[in-house]
Amino acid sequence: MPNQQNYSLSDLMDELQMVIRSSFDHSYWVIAELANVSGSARGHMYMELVEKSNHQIIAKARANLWSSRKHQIMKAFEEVTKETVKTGMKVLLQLSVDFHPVYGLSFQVLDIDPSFSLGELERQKQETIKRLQEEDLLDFNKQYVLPVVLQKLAVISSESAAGYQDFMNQLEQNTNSYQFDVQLFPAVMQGDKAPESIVLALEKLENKGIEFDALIVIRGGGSNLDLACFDDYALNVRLAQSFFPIFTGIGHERDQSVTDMIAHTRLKTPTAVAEHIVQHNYEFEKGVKDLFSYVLESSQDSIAENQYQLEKASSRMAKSSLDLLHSEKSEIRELSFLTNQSAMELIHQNKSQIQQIKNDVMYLSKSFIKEQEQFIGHQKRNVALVAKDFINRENVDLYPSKHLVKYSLLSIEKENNKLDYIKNLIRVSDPELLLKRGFSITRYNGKAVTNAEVLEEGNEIETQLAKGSIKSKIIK
Amino acid sequence: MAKKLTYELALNELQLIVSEIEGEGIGIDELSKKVKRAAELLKFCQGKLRQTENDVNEILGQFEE
Amino acid sequence: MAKKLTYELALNELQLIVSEIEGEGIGIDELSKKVKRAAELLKFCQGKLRQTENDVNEILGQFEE
Amino acid sequence: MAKKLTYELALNELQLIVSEIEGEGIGIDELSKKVKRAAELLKFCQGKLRQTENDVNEILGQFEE
Amino acid sequence: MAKKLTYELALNELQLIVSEIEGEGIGIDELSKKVKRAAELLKFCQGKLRQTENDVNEILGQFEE
Amino acid sequence: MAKKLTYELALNELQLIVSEIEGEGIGIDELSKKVKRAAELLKFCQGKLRQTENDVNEILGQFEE
Amino acid sequence: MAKKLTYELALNELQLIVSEIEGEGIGIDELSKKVKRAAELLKFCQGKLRQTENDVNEILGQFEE
Repeated sequence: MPNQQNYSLSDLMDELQMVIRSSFDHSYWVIAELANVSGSARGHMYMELVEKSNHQIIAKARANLWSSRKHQIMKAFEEVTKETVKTGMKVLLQLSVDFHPVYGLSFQVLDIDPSFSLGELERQKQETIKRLQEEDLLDFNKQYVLPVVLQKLAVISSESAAGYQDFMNQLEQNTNSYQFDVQLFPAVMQGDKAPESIVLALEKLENKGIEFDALIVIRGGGSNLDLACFDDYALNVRLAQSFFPIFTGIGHERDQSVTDMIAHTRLKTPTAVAEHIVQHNYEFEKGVKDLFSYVLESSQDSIAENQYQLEKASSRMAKSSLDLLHSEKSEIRELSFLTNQSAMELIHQNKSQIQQIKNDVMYLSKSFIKEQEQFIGHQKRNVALVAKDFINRENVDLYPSKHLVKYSLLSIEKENNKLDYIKNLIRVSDPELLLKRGFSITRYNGKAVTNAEVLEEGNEIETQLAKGSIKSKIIK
Repeated sequence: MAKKLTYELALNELQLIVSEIEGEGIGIDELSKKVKRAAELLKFCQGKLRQTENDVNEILGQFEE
Repeated sequence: MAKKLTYELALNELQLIVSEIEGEGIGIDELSKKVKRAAELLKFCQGKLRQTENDVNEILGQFEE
Repeated sequence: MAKKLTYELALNELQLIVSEIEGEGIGIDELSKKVKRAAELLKFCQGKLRQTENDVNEILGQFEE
Repeated sequence: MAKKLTYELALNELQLIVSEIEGEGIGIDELSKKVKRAAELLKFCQGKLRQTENDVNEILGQFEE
Repeated sequence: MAKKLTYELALNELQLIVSEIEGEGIGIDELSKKVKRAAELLKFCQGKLRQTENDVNEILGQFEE
Repeated sequence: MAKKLTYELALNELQLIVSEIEGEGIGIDELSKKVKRAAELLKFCQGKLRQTENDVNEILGQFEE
């Protein structure tokens, strides 16, 4: 690096100062977002300016508003916008550029255009309204039907605010001596801190578990500045979905805030809210009173009418029930009769069957017996028949007696013949018979002579004749 | 005569007599006696037969009825 | 006679007598006796038959009524 | 007789008797006995029949009412 | 008889008895028994019928009123 | 019976019993049982009807006063 | 019943019951139940009416003084 020319820092810085002062020798209107705003003890205001694109910081610079100008600029700004300059705002600033060898580059705020910020606020508000509308939250709270009597009230307000005192006084001093149960949930009601504070109060009251008739959001008595917080999207999203109908008495002078828009009922001031609530309750009481006599009358009418209806219904029911019962009774009677009849018929049939069987047994037994009797008779005749046969046969067998006779007679005959033969033989042999026929027997010495030679002459012989005998002597 | 005369005995005696007579071995005197005996025996036998016949007839009669 | 006479015995004896007579093996004396016995037997048998017949009639007659 | 007489047995015996008489296997002496037995059996059977008939009449007559 | 007699059983037995008597497959000895049994069964059945009739009259009589 | 008896069920059963008895498909033994059951069912139905009638009358009575 | 009974509901149910009974589409078992339910409903309605009447009278009385 020996060939290089060396500078002192101050030389360089002086040169830069010169270049910048000569190049940026007038003021510029710049749009930037206030990333941080802080003040000094001497009344200066320090701002950090940024430009973002897609949430990325693409440019960043510091700017100073000297106390000499601050008062005038701020006064004009607040008059127009009713807002103070604060972190997060988009502003149109008139800047001059300066460079200081020690402090570096800086911008001096020469002026702030309030109308740009006003437009920007309005734009943001419109955007919030649009978003709420898109999310159907704009009229969401209006859907609550108010209780006929509002008694339990939750109030979100700054405790010390005059508006709160007005509200309470108005309520307590109502001529109808209505009683109210008011619970205060304190919150910061203006500026940057307000949305968060109000949401915290809201959560607290919602977590109490009390059924409030309405939620009253009021402010008043303080500064009229910094009310853009009621246009805050996050706050209104939360408020819109509150558990209870919201009454507002924020007291905006310009025009209504987004919170007024999402509220169930909006009124200008806390006093007006109180009056409205008292009036609401009074209207109910009046309506009730008016209705009361009518209600009594029509109640009596209605009771009579209902009594009549009940009687009619009951008698109709009774009649049709009794009709139904009557028809069922006759059905039961009929069933009883049918059961009886069919059972009796069955019994009768069985009786005839039994009688028939009895007759069968009787008839069959008798015919069986008769058959057997005939059979026995037959057997008897059989016995008689065969016995007689037998006897007859035996009788026949006795006929050998005929043979006996026959052979006996034959035998006798034969004997007879034999005897006859003998008889004849004997008869022819009988000497007497020969004598009778002329034969004679010659005896000598008493002996029959059959041979003449035995006789000699002289022998005396006797001759026997059939009758008598003769004696003779042999001569020769 | 101890032994009672039967048809058998009578008939035997008769047949003996008949054969004696037929044998011509007997004389006339004996013949006479024999003939007389034979007549007796014949009468006995015939009587016996008649009686037996009557018996038979009697029996027969019993069955005829 | 120890054995009591039955129809059977009587009939048998009767048939024996018949065959004896038929066989001509008996004489007149016996014939007489046999015939007398036969008459007896016949009478017995007939009596028996008649009695039995009566019995049958009597017995079986009871059921005619 | 150990076995009690029944109609069945009686009837069987009766038929046996008839066939015995028919079969000529018996004599007159037995015939008499058989006929007497037959009479008994017949009487028994008839009695039995009459009794059964009475029973039937008596027993079944009860149901006429 | 282990099984309790029912009308059904009695009727069946009765019909069996009738067909047995008809079929002549039984003798007089059995007939007597069968008839006695039939009488018993008939009595039983009639009793049962009478009883059932009474039951029906009694039970269903309640509903006449 | 696990299922509680209702008028409907009782009526159905009754009608079934009547048609069974009419159909002659049942014997005397069953008839007795069926008739007893029918009596029970009839009593049940009548009771139910009477009770319902009383209920109706009572309701009606509330308005008569 | 999760839903609390009101006069309105009771009356509607009652009229439904009446038309159901009139329509004769229900049996005795249901009739019994329906009649009982109707009695309940009637009692409820009458009670409600009487109470309301009393209330009205009482209230009226307060203003009569």
